[in-house]
Amino acid sequence: MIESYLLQSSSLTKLFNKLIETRHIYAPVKKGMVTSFNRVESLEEVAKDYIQTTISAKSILFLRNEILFHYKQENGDVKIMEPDLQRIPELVIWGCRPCDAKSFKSLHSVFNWDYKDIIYSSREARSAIISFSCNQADEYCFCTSAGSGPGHTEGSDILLTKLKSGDYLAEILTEKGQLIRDMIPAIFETPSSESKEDNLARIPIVFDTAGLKQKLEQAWNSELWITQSMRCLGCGACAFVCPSCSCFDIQDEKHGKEGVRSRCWDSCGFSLFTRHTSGHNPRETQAERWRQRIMHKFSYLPDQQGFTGCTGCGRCSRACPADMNIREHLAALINDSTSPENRVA
Amino acid sequence: MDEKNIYVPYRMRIEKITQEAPGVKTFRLKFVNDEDALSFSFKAGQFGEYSIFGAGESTFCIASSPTRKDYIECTFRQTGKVTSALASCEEGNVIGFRGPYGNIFPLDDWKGKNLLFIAGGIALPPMRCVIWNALDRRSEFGNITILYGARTVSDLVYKHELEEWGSRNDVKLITTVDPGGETPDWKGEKGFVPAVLEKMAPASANTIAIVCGPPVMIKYTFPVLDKLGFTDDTIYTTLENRMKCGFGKCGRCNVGKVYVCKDGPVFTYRQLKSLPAEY
Amino acid sequence: MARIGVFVCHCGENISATVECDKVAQAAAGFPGVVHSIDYKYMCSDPGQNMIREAIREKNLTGVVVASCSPRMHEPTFRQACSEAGLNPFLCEMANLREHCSWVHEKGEATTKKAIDLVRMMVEKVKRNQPLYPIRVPVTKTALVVGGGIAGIQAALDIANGGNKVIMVEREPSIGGHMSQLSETFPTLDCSQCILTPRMVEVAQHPNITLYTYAELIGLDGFIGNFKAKIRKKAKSVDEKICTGCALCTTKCPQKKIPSEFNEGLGKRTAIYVPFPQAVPNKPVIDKDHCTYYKTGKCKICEKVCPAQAIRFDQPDEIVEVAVGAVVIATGFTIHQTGFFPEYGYGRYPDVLTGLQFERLASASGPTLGEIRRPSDGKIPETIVFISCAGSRDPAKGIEYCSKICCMYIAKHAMLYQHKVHHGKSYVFYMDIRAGGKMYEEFVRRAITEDQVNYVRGRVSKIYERDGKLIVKGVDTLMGAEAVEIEADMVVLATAGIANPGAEELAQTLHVSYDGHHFFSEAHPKLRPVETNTAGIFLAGACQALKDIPESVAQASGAAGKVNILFSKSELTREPLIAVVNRSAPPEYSTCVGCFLCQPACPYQAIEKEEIKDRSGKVIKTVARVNPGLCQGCGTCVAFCRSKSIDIQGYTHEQVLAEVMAVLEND
Amino acid sequence: MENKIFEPKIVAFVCNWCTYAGADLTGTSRIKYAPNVKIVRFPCTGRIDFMLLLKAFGEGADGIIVSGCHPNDCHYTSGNFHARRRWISFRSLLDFLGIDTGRITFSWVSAAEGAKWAALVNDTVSRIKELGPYTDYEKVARYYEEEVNHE
Amino acid sequence: MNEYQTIAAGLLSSGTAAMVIGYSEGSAKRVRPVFFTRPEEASTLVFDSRCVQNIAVYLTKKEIRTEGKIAIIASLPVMRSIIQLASEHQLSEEKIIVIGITPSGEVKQFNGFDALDAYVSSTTIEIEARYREKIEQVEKMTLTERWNFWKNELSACFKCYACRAACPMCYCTRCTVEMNQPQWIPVPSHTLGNFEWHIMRAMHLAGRCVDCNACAEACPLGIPFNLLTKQMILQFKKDFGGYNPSLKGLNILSSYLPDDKENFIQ
Repeated sequence: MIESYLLQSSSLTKLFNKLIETRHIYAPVKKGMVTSFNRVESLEEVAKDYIQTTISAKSILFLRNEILFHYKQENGDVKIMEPDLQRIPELVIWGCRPCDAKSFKSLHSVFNWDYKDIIYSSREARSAIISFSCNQADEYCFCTSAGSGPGHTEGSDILLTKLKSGDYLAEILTEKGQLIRDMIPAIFETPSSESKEDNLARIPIVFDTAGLKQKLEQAWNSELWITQSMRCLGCGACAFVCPSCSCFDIQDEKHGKEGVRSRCWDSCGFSLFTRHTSGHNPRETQAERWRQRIMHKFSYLPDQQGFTGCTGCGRCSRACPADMNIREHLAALINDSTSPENRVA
Repeated sequence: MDEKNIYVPYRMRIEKITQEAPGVKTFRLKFVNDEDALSFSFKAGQFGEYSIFGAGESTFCIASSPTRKDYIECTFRQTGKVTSALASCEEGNVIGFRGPYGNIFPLDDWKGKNLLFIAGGIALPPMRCVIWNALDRRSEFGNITILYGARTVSDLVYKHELEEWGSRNDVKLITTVDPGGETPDWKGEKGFVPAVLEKMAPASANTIAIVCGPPVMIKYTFPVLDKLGFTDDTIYTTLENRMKCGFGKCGRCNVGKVYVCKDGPVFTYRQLKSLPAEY
Repeated sequence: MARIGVFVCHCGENISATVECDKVAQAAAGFPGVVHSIDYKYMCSDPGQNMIREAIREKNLTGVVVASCSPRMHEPTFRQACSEAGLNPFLCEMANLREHCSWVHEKGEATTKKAIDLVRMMVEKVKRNQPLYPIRVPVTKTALVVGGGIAGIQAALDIANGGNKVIMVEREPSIGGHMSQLSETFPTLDCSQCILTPRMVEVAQHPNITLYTYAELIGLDGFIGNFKAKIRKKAKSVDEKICTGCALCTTKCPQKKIPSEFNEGLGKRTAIYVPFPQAVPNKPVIDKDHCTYYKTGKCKICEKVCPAQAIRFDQPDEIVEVAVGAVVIATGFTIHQTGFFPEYGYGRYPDVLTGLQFERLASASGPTLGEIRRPSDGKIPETIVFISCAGSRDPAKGIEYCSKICCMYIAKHAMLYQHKVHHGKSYVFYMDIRAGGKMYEEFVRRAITEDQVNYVRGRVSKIYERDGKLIVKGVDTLMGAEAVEIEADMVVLATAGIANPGAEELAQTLHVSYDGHHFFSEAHPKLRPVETNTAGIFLAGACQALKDIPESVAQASGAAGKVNILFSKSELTREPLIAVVNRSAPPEYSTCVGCFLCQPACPYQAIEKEEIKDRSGKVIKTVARVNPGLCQGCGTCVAFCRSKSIDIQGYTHEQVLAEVMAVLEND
Repeated sequence: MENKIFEPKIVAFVCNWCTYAGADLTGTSRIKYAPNVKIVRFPCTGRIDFMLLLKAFGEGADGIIVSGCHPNDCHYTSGNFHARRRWISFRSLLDFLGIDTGRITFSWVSAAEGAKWAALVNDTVSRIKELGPYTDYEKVARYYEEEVNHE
Repeated sequence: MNEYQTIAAGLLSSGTAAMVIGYSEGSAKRVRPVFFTRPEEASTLVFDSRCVQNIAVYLTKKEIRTEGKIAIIASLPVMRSIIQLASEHQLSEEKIIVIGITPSGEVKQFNGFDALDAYVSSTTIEIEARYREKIEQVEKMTLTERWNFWKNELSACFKCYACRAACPMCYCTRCTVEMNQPQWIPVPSHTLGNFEWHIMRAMHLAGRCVDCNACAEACPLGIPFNLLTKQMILQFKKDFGGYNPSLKGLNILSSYLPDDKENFIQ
């Protein structure tokens, strides 16, 4: 149901100003070397020149710390106060890259798989995603090898592609997108004939997605897990900047008789992630944890949900303090010949 | 409202606390809300998230039988933050419970078969649920044999129930303690569970073996069962990986592609063999 | 599961006058975990204590909070009461409602609220208390006495007479110390050796005392009740078992010009020698540094003359290790070597002497057989000057403290001189006369009035020689700072007493602390004057600070008393409020990573290294361990440990944090 | 609510041997002081973990007193010397972070200084009253209360 | 091959070392740590101003264990870290060969810790001018400005613990932040917990931090928490005469002087 329009460069402000009348807008803001999604009040605040934000757009829907409920102990009982999801404002994620937008698909399915997480879903339902295609990329980007691309539409409600003229090609992709168009229909003009593809960054395909899952499964006993992860420091930077990583911890905090139970980001790279209180740890070494990270994204999720948990944004590689490069390591694993035998039958 | 916040637990009142063994307690829990009690049901093998408001959640199985409708029971050993907080609770306190989660022991598939329960230490609770369930439906099954071992006599849990099972003539109960763990008046076996199992050599024909225990016990029990002629499909066990959510989202309990919280915790030996050793 | 009882005391009206005790008890009843809460007029009375005991039994309490006076007052009382009812005494805590609340605040809502907060705090604490049990440490009932002077001798005899074993280590060939060098003693002027030598002999003959002379302590490990001492017995080159002590060897030894240490260089001795005739043991040793045979490989005259054939030139040093339960340090003092007062001409003028040299001159066993004669020409001095504070109380050149004994021995010296040289004139230059002590002031007075000693208040600026006389230039401040010049035949300096050389090293060997002057530090300057900060190590005599004989003996007896108390039981029980490094299951074993930065922070050297080994004995991990015998429970290591692997019983992380949270809780 | 007089919440971390005993003496001497301060007893100032000070602010304390034996008087010889170094460094770190060290009173109060303890408490209370509630920290500590949805 | 490459290759081919840890070219003009056992790989070693990750961190990792010795390419901060770790009993002399590269580019091989200690002791930790200026700037702010500055910076922290992971001195197997009985520091990354975490980190590095800056380099969010440790280094210089990693001498916070100066204790 893609509808294409032309959006003049001057109309961008109009669109923004229209939206902010009724919605909270989160957009990339640059501070020093770091660009992150912050609540903005005007288009001027929004970063102009960024390949990718440091933290992904997931932080807006899947909060770093999400309060699941409050509680209060009284008269020998406990009163539980659930967050009022109706109070979540309507919001717009502005300036998302296609890879981030695509990752919402994976978050959506994890949070709705079997048990529906209404906290995530409520935020998702109240948000519209206005993405911008990429006209530049860096050497960490590998979306084209991860089933996404610089002009990929999946996950966005509206995708804007900047044309050479300075105007934008606006693709309305969903009902939410249409709703936004209808808020200010005048600026959505008939598109020119300029090709979208010509205005997109060229990102070479480094490996073949097809068969990736199977090849990784074959590499289960590979030496590469060890050699690649030797320099891994075991921090959570990769997972926390990742747009698809959704693992979390549940924690209580209490002051006196009142407290909250909240959900906060966690990372499979932490050595304590799977450690039992007995001291036993099913994934004792960093190599096993590194394998978990890769397998989860490229084997387990495809099995369960039908798509990978990686959109090739390259953030983890950029953020890694020890230069673990996922693109490079995946390519090596695919071409690995160190372990012919296949543990997972 | 069909959409509810899946993280919000039921409030449960501790009705009864039993000290099972040093550091091990059993709670009998009743729903604070009667409606919750009515809508709640579970099957043998399932688990839940028990929580202390202020300390957090901890995962263990439901140890009572689904045939006992008005309460659930759990048995835990005090090890970490939450279990310590639980251990300091008194009767009448309110705690949280989410569940039931996970798959089940396919009791219905076992109709007409002999059941051999093999448990070690604190791993009797997940089995107790099935045992009582089977005992409550006693006529549907053949011989029921329970082999239970612990390090010392005082580490044996459910002592009163062991007595009850031992006195029934439709159950064969063998208890054992590790060498050196016996008291002077100990009447049971002495020796590790696999060795005792090998000695008693139960028949494998038409028999389901359910094995729960510490990793070492499991490791040495499977080969014995194998030798006794049990096929991989007739051996069941449960896994206990660290969990937070209980419903396949938090991402830590998986063994390879299998989520213990959703695909487990009950696995056959055949399934287990196909998994990497991430448990 | 927590079942806490709260007992609020009115303390007559001491608490209830400003705190509404019933309200406190009511509020406490509502705290989670509190199953019993009452208030009563006097909790510490018999009925009050009974209420606690009954509640513990009836309600099966797991913890008790008594909200009354300061725990420094009645904690033992209430813990005892709990214990009698079968509750571990460490599961009882007190909320200080009296000293910290009712007595210091006006009556009012705020005061009652504070009382409630204090109770809540202790309830939260006691919930996290663990039963604790006194620590039992076995005690080796043997004491090590280091130093064989009068303090060491006294301590050894007292301990030995108390029925315990003693090992005495003395560096010199004979015990006796400085006291054996003295002529007479103040204020009685009785003969020093006459009172000392019988005690020396008693030491040697005592069945409970093992004496190692010519020996040094070189190592001490372990802790109270369980020390291991390493002693080096220097080779005496004489087989003590065979030697009869006939001393023939000492008369034949060709090396006869060695300055005698015993006589402070005023006499000579041989290379094989007995320090003095009454030495204990009275058997010679060979001084290897001066022996012709050791120096040149030839001589062996002593060997030839020894009728018992006891000479052993090849005798090695011997190291013995002994297990002891307590240590008494009695290593004494030394005198400040001269030279730092060049203007007094010590060393330049042979007739300028130290006080200790004068003692030898005045001693009947000394080089002059007790006659006061000038070392230079053997003449009897007609005029003699004594200078006090030669080095003491002089921060600029000497030491800042008062050597304490000089005022008295100078008076004694002057008296002895006057008694021996009736026509002689004696002068004493002094700053102050410090004669605090029984019969001391009277003694000094006697010197001035009866023996006509001339006391001049002032300092001596210079001593120089003129025409065979020592010219002493000084001032008399009582005469308006008038210059005084005395032509003296002999000058005696009351040289400052200082710590022994090597005291610092010994302190480090023993792990005891020492002050800036290298005197060993007592555990508390007032209340624990004979103990060191290291449990089981005690102090006697001048090694702690300069003191005279009666004080040394008193302290030695005090130390001996402490040792005998320690040895009165075969096990030592200690309060279990000590630090503990956590231990957990493999593969962690402990969260301690073994950085040992806690080690230097411990004032008691209680932190040890423990190697955790696998079954084959391979070291897997080295972690810290707190020695329960040494730990005094200050908790400095606890606050210092980054991984919070150390905790202190009674003030655990869980407990103190719970207290902080509880005290700030909003209602 | 607004016209209610601000009564600061102050926690005191004191050692058992000097300041706790000193505060006992204040009591036996019946010297009155403000009831805002509540004492948490430690064996020694050396035991006082810097984290406890942070936790106290985090739990809503408006002020803190830390007090122990005078230098050279420590029951354990050197615990207070170690504590002093820790405070010197910790205090400067807090100041650098913009945490108000004016809300923390450090002091030496001996077992004989009952009057000093009373004066110290009163000084601290009046100083904190002037400073007002520590809302800066409170806001950060009670971050979630903004979202509390009672009923 | 250049000098350090030759030394590294030599150590491996002679069997003196079983593994070399150093830096090689990484992705996007970055360098990355490398671990190799074959002499021919020595030619991939690089060393230049990009080598800011402190690779001494790997010496205490259980994943990096070899039977033989490990040779490590060490910048001055790495050398300091090795001495500091050794003084904290975390490294054994028999396992480590240091191929030191001094700030002036001189290659120095150290086979024992004593020589390394002597070299490290001959240098002093100096805070770079740009950081000193930044610190002064913060110090000049009013209390409220400082609080707001740090609140703003620290609230961004999402507690990935890259700072901790990158720090050689953070080798505890159980960090206090992971202690949950009691829970000293909240797990969620809210501002209060972030303050507590960063204060604790700075305090735990007090007197131990070698000022390598690896923590700040590792932070994906560019939070300037390194100013905390740097400020403490400056403060320690003022208050206690400073410190230098050393096998002798005591840690600043586990020692004291009876006459330590302060002016705030009443």
